[in-house]
Parts: sequence; C-alpha cells; structure tokens
Amino acid sequence: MSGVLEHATRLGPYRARVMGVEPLGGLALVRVELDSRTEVGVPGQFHMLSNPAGRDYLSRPVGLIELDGGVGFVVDQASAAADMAGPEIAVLGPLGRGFDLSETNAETTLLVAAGFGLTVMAGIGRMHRHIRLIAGLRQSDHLPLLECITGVTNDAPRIAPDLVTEPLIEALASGRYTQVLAAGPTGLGTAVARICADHGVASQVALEAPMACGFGACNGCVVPLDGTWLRCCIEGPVVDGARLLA
Amino acid sequence: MSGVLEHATRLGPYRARVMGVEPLGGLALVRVELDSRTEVGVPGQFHMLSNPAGRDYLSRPVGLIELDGGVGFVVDQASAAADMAGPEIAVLGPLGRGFDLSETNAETTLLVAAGFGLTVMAGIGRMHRHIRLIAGLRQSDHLPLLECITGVTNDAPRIAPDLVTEPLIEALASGRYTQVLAAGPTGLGTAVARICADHGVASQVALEAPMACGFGACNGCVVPLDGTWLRCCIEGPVVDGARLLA
Amino acid sequence: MSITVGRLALAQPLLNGSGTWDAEQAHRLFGEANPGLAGFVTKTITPEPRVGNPAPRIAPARQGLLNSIGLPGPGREAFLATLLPHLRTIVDGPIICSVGGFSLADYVDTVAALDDDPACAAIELNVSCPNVESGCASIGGDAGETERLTAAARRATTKPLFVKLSASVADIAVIAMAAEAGGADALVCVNTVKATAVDRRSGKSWFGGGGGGLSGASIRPVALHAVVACREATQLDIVGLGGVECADDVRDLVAAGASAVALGTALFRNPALACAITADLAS
Amino acid sequence: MSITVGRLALAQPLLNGSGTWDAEQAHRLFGEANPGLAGFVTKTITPEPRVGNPAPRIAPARQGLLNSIGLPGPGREAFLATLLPHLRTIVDGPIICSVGGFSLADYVDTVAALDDDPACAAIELNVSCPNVESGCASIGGDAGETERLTAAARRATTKPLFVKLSASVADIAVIAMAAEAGGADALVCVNTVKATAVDRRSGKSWFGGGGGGLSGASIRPVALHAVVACREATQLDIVGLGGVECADDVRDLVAAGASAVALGTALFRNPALACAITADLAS
Ligand SMILES: Cc1cc2nc3c(=O)[nH]c(=O)nc-3n(C[C@H](O)[C@H](O)[C@H](O)COP(=O)(O)OP(=O)(O)OC[C@H]3O[C@@H](n4cnc5c(N)ncnc54)[C@H](O)[C@@H]3O)c2cc1C
Ligand SMILES: Cc1cc2nc3c(=O)[nH]c(=O)nc-3n(C[C@H](O)[C@H](O)[C@H](O)COP(=O)(O)OP(=O)(O)OC[C@H]3O[C@@H](n4cnc5c(N)ncnc54)[C@H](O)[C@@H]3O)c2cc1C
Ligand SMILES: Cc1cc2nc3c(=O)[nH]c(=O)nc-3n(C[C@H](O)[C@H](O)[C@H](O)COP(=O)(O)O)c2cc1C
Ligand SMILES: Cc1cc2nc3c(=O)[nH]c(=O)nc-3n(C[C@H](O)[C@H](O)[C@H](O)COP(=O)(O)O)c2cc1C
Ligand code: FES
Ligand code: FES
Repeated sequence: MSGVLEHATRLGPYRARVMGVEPLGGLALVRVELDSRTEVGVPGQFHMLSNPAGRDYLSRPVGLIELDGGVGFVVDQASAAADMAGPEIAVLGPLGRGFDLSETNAETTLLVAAGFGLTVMAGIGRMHRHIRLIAGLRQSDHLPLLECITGVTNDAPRIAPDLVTEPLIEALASGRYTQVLAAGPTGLGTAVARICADHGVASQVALEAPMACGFGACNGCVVPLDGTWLRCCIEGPVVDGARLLA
Repeated sequence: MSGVLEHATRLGPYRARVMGVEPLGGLALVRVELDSRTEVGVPGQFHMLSNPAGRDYLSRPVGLIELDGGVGFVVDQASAAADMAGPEIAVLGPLGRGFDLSETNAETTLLVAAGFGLTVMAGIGRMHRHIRLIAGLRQSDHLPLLECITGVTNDAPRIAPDLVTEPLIEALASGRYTQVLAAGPTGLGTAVARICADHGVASQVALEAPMACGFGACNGCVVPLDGTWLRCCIEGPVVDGARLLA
Repeated sequence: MSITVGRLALAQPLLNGSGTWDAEQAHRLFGEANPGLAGFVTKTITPEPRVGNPAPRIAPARQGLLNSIGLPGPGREAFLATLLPHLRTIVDGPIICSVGGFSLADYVDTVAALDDDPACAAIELNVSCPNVESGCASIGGDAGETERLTAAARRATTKPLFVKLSASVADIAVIAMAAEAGGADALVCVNTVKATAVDRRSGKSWFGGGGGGLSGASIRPVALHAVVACREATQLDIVGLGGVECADDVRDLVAAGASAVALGTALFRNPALACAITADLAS
Repeated sequence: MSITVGRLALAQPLLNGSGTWDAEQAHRLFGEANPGLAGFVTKTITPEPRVGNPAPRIAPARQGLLNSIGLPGPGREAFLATLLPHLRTIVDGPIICSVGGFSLADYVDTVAALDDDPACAAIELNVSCPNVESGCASIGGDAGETERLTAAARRATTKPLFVKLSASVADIAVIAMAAEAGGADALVCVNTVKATAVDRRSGKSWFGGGGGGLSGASIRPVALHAVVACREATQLDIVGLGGVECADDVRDLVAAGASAVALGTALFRNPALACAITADLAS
C-alpha cells in the first residue's frame, strides 16, 4: 500500500532531518537535511514546515536559505525550540510563485526586504553578487539574521521605527534602478509598490500572510490584490507590485 | 511575588529531572532526580506526573519506586517517549493513602499485584525482605518490570489469561497468611478482597482509577466502595478490602 | 487590584470553576483552601444527595479533558448544615454557591435557603451541566426557561445572582439576554462543551453514565466567543472561563469583556496555578 | 470496501470536508485532484459571487485552527458554467456539491440548478457555517427552519441530499430529526464550532470580518458526540468529521455511527493524509 502514499503527491510532505539550531540574536537558524525529493525552489517560493511532535498544530510557511554546505531556515527562538528542534520535521514544497529573475542584475536591480522577507534575498544574492539590499528589522536583536544573507551588499540596516522606504526613495531618485524586488509584510509591499510606481520603476513583491495550508485549500491567506482578496499562497507570494495598487 | 508561589502548596508540583529512560520490555523505567521538597511517600501512595512539553494534557498517577541510587517510575514505552522523556517533568505528591504496614511481616503477609500495581510492591519488599509476591502481568513483554521489584520472593509470574487468584487461593489454603496486600485494577482488588474474606484473612488493596487531579478536586476517579462511588485518590488508593465488598 | 462582578467585590480577578476545586481537600492537603483565588465557587449543589455517575467519569482529550461526573454531592440540607459552615471557616474571601437541579422548584428552594445564610456571598445558577440526564442544560439551552428560572431565583434572593451558561447553544447572546431580563447580576461563560468519548470496539459511550463535557485548552476559543457575544448582547458583568492556563489567557478573556476569570481543568495539573498567574499578572 | 451514504455509493469511506480542499489547485500541484479520497465535496456554493471576509481569516489554536473565511466563491452561475465541468474532468469519483445561502430561495435555486447537472452526484446543504453574518447557521440552529429548508430542497432534487449540521446548538438531535423529517438522505456532522480570537490589546475580534469557527483535534470529542446523538435520534446515514487525523480517529467515528468520514484541517498539514489513512485502514 505504500505505493498509494508515494503516488499521492509530488511535493510531500517529506521528512527533513534537523542538523542543528544556531542562535541568531532573538532568532534562530535551523539547519536541515532535506529529503532527496524536496527541492529548494526559486527565490520567493516557500515551504510549509511542521513538527508532528511540536507545539504548533498548523504548519508554517518559511523561506529556505541555501547555506554554505546545506539548507536552513530562520524562525524566532521560541518557535525553533518548541517546534523545529527536531529530530525530524515535515516539509512541503516548494510552493507558490517565486521571483521572475529574468531581468535581474546587480547594476539596475535593487532589493528591499524586512523581517523574514530578508531570507528570500539570500537566494538572489547568491545569483547576483553584490546586488544592493536595503534591509529593515523589527528590533536590533534580529540583526544577526543578516549574517545569513550573503552575496548582497547591505546598506546600513534600518531598525524600526526607521523605515526602509526612506533610503528606497533616495535610491530611486538616483535613476540607476529599473527594478525593485521586495519582500516583507503586505504593508511594506504596498508602500514599496507605490513608491516604485511613482518613480516609474518596476516592482515585484514577495508578500507574507498567515497560512494554514500553503497550497490553496484553506482560503485563509488572502492579501489585497487586484482590488479584492486573493490567496497569497497561490497568486503569490511574489506578485507584480502594480497588483497591490489596484 | 515568588513567595506567593512557595506559600501556596506544601506538595508542589515541583520539577523533577529526568536522568534516563531504560527499556523494560514493552515498558520503560524512567529514572528521575526529585526536587528536594518532593518525598517518595509510603508504599501505596502515588504521585501525579506531567511533562508540560509532552503529548498528554493531563497528569497521570504513577507509583514511585526507590531504586539503588535513586528514584524512578515505570510507564509504557510510548508514554515514556512522548511525555516523560524530559528534560524536566512536574511531580505532585505523595498523594492518597498508602498501606498500613504496622502488621506486615514476611512470614504472615502475602503480596498480590498485577500490572503497574507491582510497582507498589518494591517499597514493601525493601522493608520486608523475602516477602512472597504473586505477580500478574498482562503480556509477557512486561516481564522485565519484575526486575525493578527487588526484595520480594516471586512466585512464577502469571501472564494473562492466567489469573493471580488461583495461586492466591492455594496460598491462603495453607493457613500461613493472616494478611494480604494487593495492588492492581479494581477488578483484581475486588476478587482478592472476596477470596480473603472467604478465608477469614485481612486484606488491604491499592486500587487504580483514571485520575485527572489526584487530590480530590475533579471527582473523576471514583471506584465502587462502601456500596457507592467514592474518590480513589482521597479514600484510597489503598482501602480495606472489606469496603470493596459492601 | 480589587474588582466587582455582579455586585460581588473580589480582592483580585481569579476564581475557580465550579466542580474543579475542592476547598476542603485542598485545605487538608495544601494547608490552604483556595490558594491564589479571590474566593471559592462551590461544586453545584443539588436538592437531594447524589452519588454521581458510575465510572468511568473521565477521558483524556487532545489538549482537554472529557468528564461525565454527574453532580455528586451531599444535597442541599447537608450542604447548608455541614459543608457551608465548614467552608466558611477555611475559605479566604467570598463563597459563591453553585446551584443546580432538575426543575424550577429545585433551584428556587436552594436559592431561598442560601439567601438566609450569611456564609453565602453570591449564588451561581448552573443551567449548563451537560452530564446529567435531564434538567440543567435543557434549561440553559432555552431562552424562555432561562428567563423564567432567573426571575424566580431573583425573587428568592437579594444576593448577587450569577447565571452560568453553556456554549452548546445556537446563539448564546439570546440566552444571555434572557438571563439579564430575568434579573441576573452577572454571567459565567462557559460550562463544558457537549462532547463524548466512545469505546472503539462497541461504539458505546466510554462513560459510565450520562453525557460528557469537554474542558481545557481545546475550548478556549469557544469561551472567548461566548464572552464576546455576551458582552455585546448585555450590560452584565462576566466571569470568563474555559481553558485558562496562564496570565495571557486571563488577559485575552479580560480584553474580550470578562471582569473576573476562573480556572478549571488547568488546576488539576497545578494546584498552585492561581498563585503563579497572580504573580505573573502583577509583574 | 465500497459503501453507501444516503444513497450515494462511495468506493471507500473517506471524503474531504467542504472548504478544506481545493481539487483544482491539488490537481495542478500534486497531479491529482483528490488523492486518497472517494470523491470530492466542493466549497460551499453561494448564489452570488463572494469575495469572502477581509484578512486576517485564520488564527492558530491549541490543537486546532480558527477560521473566518466567509464563503468566498465564484457564485452559482460560474460554478455551473465553468468550475463544475472542470472538476468533473479531474475528480476521481462522485462530486458532492455543498450549497449555502442567506434565504430559503438561495438554497432551493442552487439545488434545482444542480439537479439538472449530471456532474453533481449529491447535494450537501450547509446550514451551519458560523463565518457569515446571516443565514446558514441561523437556519441550522433552528429545527423548524431546518425542516422547511430540507423539505424545499427535497422537492427540488431527486439526488442524494445531505444536511451538514453544527454542534453549536442546544440539542443536535432535534435538528437532525428535523432534517430527517424534511427528507434528507444523510447528515454531515459537524461543521466548525462557534469560537473566536481577540486582539489582546483592543479586545476586538482578531478576524477581519464575520464570526469564527474552530476545527481540528480540539473538536474531535464534540464531533463524536454529534454523531452519537444523530445516530440515536434518526435512521439517517452519517458522514462524520471534526479533527480526524489518523485511522483510529476514523474508527472512532465509524464505531460511533458514521458510514463515511471526512478529513478537514488535518489535510492542511498533510495533503497525502487520505492516502496514508487508507493504507492504514487496509493494514
Ligand atoms: C512566504 C512566506 C515566507 C515566510 N518565511 C518565514 C521564515 O523564513 N521564517 C519565519 O519565521 N517566518 C516566515 N514567515 C512567517 C511565518 O509563517 C510565521 O508567521 C512566523 O514564523 C510567525 O510564527 P509564530 O507562530 O511564531 O507567530 P505568532 O506571532 O505566534 O503568530 C502566529 C499566528 O497567530 C496569529 N496571531 C497572533 N496573535 C493572535 C491573537 N491574539 N489571536 C489570534 N491569532 C493571533 C498571527 O497572525 C500568526 O498567524 C513567512 C511567511 C510567508 C507567507
Ligand atoms: C495509584 C495509581 C498508581 C499508578 N501507577 C502507575 C505506574 O506506576 N505506572 C503507570 O504507567 N501507570 C500507573 N497507573 C496508571 C496510570 O495512571 C495510567 O492510567 C497509565 O499510565 C496508562 O496511561 P496511558 O495514557 O498510556 O493510557 P491509555 O491506555 O492511553 O489511556 C489513558 C486513559 O484513557 C482512557 N481511555 C482509553 N481508551 C479510551 C477511549 N476510546 N475513549 C476515551 N477514553 C479512553 C483510559 O481509561 C485511561 O484513563 C497508576 C494509576 C493509579 C491510580
Ligand atoms: C471535572 C469537572 C467537574 C465540573 N463540575 C461542574 C459543576 O459541578 N458545576 C458547574 O457549573 N460546572 C462544572 N464544571 C465546569 C467548569 O466549572 C468549567 O466551566 C469548565 O470546565 C470550563 O473551564 P476549564 O476549561 O477551565 O476547565 C466541571 C468541569 C470539570 C472538568
Ligand atoms: C478553512 C476552512 C474552511 C471551511 N469552509 C467550509 C465551507 O465552505 N462549507 C462547509 O460546509 N464547511 C466548511 N468548513 C468546515 C469543514 O468542512 C469541517 O466541517 C470542519 O472544519 C471540521 O472538520 P475538521 O476538524 O476535520 O477540519 C471549513 C473549515 C475550514 C477549516
Ligand atoms: S494558505 Fe491555505 S489557501 Fe493559502
Ligand atoms: S483524581 Fe480528581 S478527585 Fe480523584
């Protein structure tokens, strides 16, 4: 009967082995060894993670980060301890739409990200070394998260209440950038999309929303898109910035 | 304010450190280091145990066993893995009435116990070396449990469907015994009490019942006593066998 | 932070849920009858002595407890003659007497008797126990019956009158308004949620008798909904309970509209929980 | 092991709960529309297109999920013209169409339209959704309304007619009997349980709109109670659901009286769960 199981899904969930949990300030980097059937996906895609023995009933979406010698993800320390500390977790993905990187290059593309949205930028940095990143963080003890985002050239990170939108406006004023790739909560995405539109610059935005399933089944993850509420996990998480302004 | 906490209860729950989990056939011996405020109590008393990070929402009653160099308790392997594997568990007790051992001696007292009831007999065996024990087990892979019950002299253990009542009847027929101390599920207790009454022999029986609190608050643990339903945790778990026959 | 719930003054906002704490046993075992609690809510008192349901009476649930206790107790007379006087000597703070029964007269007679007794500070009408074959929940499941009973009890006492509601109703707001119309001083939300356990082989109820009720963390969002609905529908003060385990759970219920909060099932794991939460709330 | 529920034949006893599986997305992502399921129950169809409630629509609970989705969907016409034909090409087994609305006519019109469509194998009346401001649950909370609606739907279709009940009622047996009197073929027990989450600071509802419902392991004993009560009160077949996560949970519901069992929230963690449970049940 195990054929039934294999047959059911191309995506999983498959098991991943937790190889270690490293503190990153108030956050934690969880290193995992993925099942051979699980792919990392393209930047902007996500995976639903859960630990059957953990505290949380639902899976949560996270962005996997390719590390030197492995794969990992970042969550807050409490979640890491209660849900992701292994030995095995379940991983479903990659899910959702990632960034369209066909026009991306380090010269004319600018990255803007805040919070867990930063994790998305690691993959882009690996492809386009020295691409410029404007990073925002909710609190200063999240600063060590930036250690995982290699490849990029960081501006001085903004810590709330400082906003990433200020340096973004300055940067776009230079006229150098033709495209902005952003990742963060919906509020940030909308602000970035608005500023880009005002400057005639293209934007792609990776949104965040609470998700129960990650694959279109629950209708729980809606974000304001095209003037209505659409599922972030299916329509996104990466969307064309213009859709946030409709 | 921590004074409020200390002040609240003489009993706990206090933390215990899990020192190790050893397989005992289908069961497991969990070795713990008790908080200095937690006493082991007299044989027949019990402790409510829970692991805040464990699978089970409720605490469960268990009998603590004094081991050479420490204290432990026995649960099935699944429970040990899911709930008691530590690092810290909460322990409330000792609770309930234990055996009255004032008339007990290895010559004229006979022990009868089945299942987890056997754990109670370890304490009596330590006080009265070579006291005779008729042991019953639900399945043969529970046999290693007897390794923890030191001090006693074991009859060949009975494995279900063999009953402990058969050797009990033979033993009482010898006329040697004036008192039987028994521990096990209510059905066993009632059977032992009945046989003892028939032979004019005194009996004390440690009963088992599902318990939510262990200290009289929930009214959940009732057993048929004195012709009515009474709380096992408060009236017992050790009761005079005659009360089971009322 | 002293508060008032339905005209009853409490030194702080924590109580126990009826039937989830035994002040006598606690006093005997822990040296205090109601450690950390602002008062004590008694087990529901029925007119006649009751043995309660046969075993088994409890079953574990994921993040919860199922019970089918069936209101065992000494009955009204013994309660008034023996238990209440003894409770008065050991309990710190007001004693709230929970009253149950199987007919309107059952309730009213007990309420009238309690009205004469200075040891009783307030009366809680349990119209929501799912574990007895008739009465109780069938009253609290019906707005008309709830109003009639509350009004009759109101006439029988000047003491603060609480009505304890069930979430196992189509619209708790309607029942809450009925209790308000009947003259209640406060609402207690919620009793256990109708639920059961079955024996996997026979399909028969797991319990020895009666229905079952679910308590503990599982019902916390259900209790929260009940408190919000009652706050929106009435002017009454509310005692919130259902799955409370920590200071944040207390804060949630207070944010939702509760003036006081009661601990139930969580006390079974930790009899010092009220003390721990009180310390947390103060810090 | 093929079975029949309310005149509908199923190759095996597992279905999905309405609104907890999207066959189109599953087909796109997993290559199969309903892996491990005997058929497919659609998201509840409303007469008009609906956007659903604003975000946030979900909140985590201990051993459960709170949702306030609010029945988003393309509306009846687009469902019949586009979605249902497409589902018919990808779904393996019968398609059960869940029907919702805000008035009796809403339901009856959709039922009549579905009656003409061979792609629809059975109809499920959702009279128990707690997440929309009016309709639905207010019908299923009232025996008279339930009977009237069921009878009207019965007149509009000869297809197997299921009625999906809420556990958030005072006596589910009374509602079940009303559905039976109205001519239902089977009952579906249960929808989410009325519940909510609040913002701890403001005390306001956590959700963007509408009420909330609790699903997942937390409500398993509540579903079990509903199935037992409906089995005792009626002759109808029952689809049991609520917190099912493993083969033993299926066995419990079947022991309690369910002929088929549906998976909901648990599918969110594991889209292959139905396959895993089917394998387990067979072993
Ligand atoms: C595409 C994508 C990628 C992501 N990548 C990452 C990542 O790499 N790492 C990461 O850690 N996170 C990531 N997130 C966010 C992640 O899914 C979780 O939201 C985050 O980890 C916080 O989880 P938590 O349980 O600690 O949050 P909590 O703050 O405990 O909240 C959990 C949920 O509860 C809700 N909630 C909070 N308070 C209440 C209340 N009072 N009542 C009811 N509900 C409440 C919140 O909305 C949230 O949905 C990503 C999200 C998306 C969509
Ligand atoms: C004084 C005393 C001493 C004890 N000492 C020990 C000890 O030393 N070690 C030990 O392991 N145990 C001991 N027990 C028993 C212990 O408390 C537990 O009952 C036992 O550990 C089994 O736990 P479990 O969760 O694995 O049981 P499970 O078999 O999973 O059952 C847990 C509970 O669920 C109930 N249940 C089972 N099936 C169903 C169903 N379908 N629906 C609803 N409810 C169901 C059972 O009645 C039981 O209460 C003692 C009990 C008492 C009273
Ligand atoms: C074992 C037990 C016994 C109870 N007995 C009563 C009772 O006698 N009267 C009453 O009104 N509520 C009774 N309740 C309900 C509780 O007071 C409380 O309303 C319910 O358990 C929800 O709170 P909790 O989740 O914190 O336990 C009882 C609950 C439990 C678990
Ligand atoms: C996100 C979500 C959406 C739902 N949508 C519907 C719906 O549209 N119609 C319906 O009848 N039930 C709906 N339900 C209820 C489920 O079908 C099911 O009855 C309930 O979730 C209990 O089962 P579970 O605990 O296995 O999830 C929904 C439940 C969830 C969690
Ligand atoms: S997370 Fe379930 S639909 Fe998007
Ligand atoms: S276990 Fe709670 S009263 Fe005995």
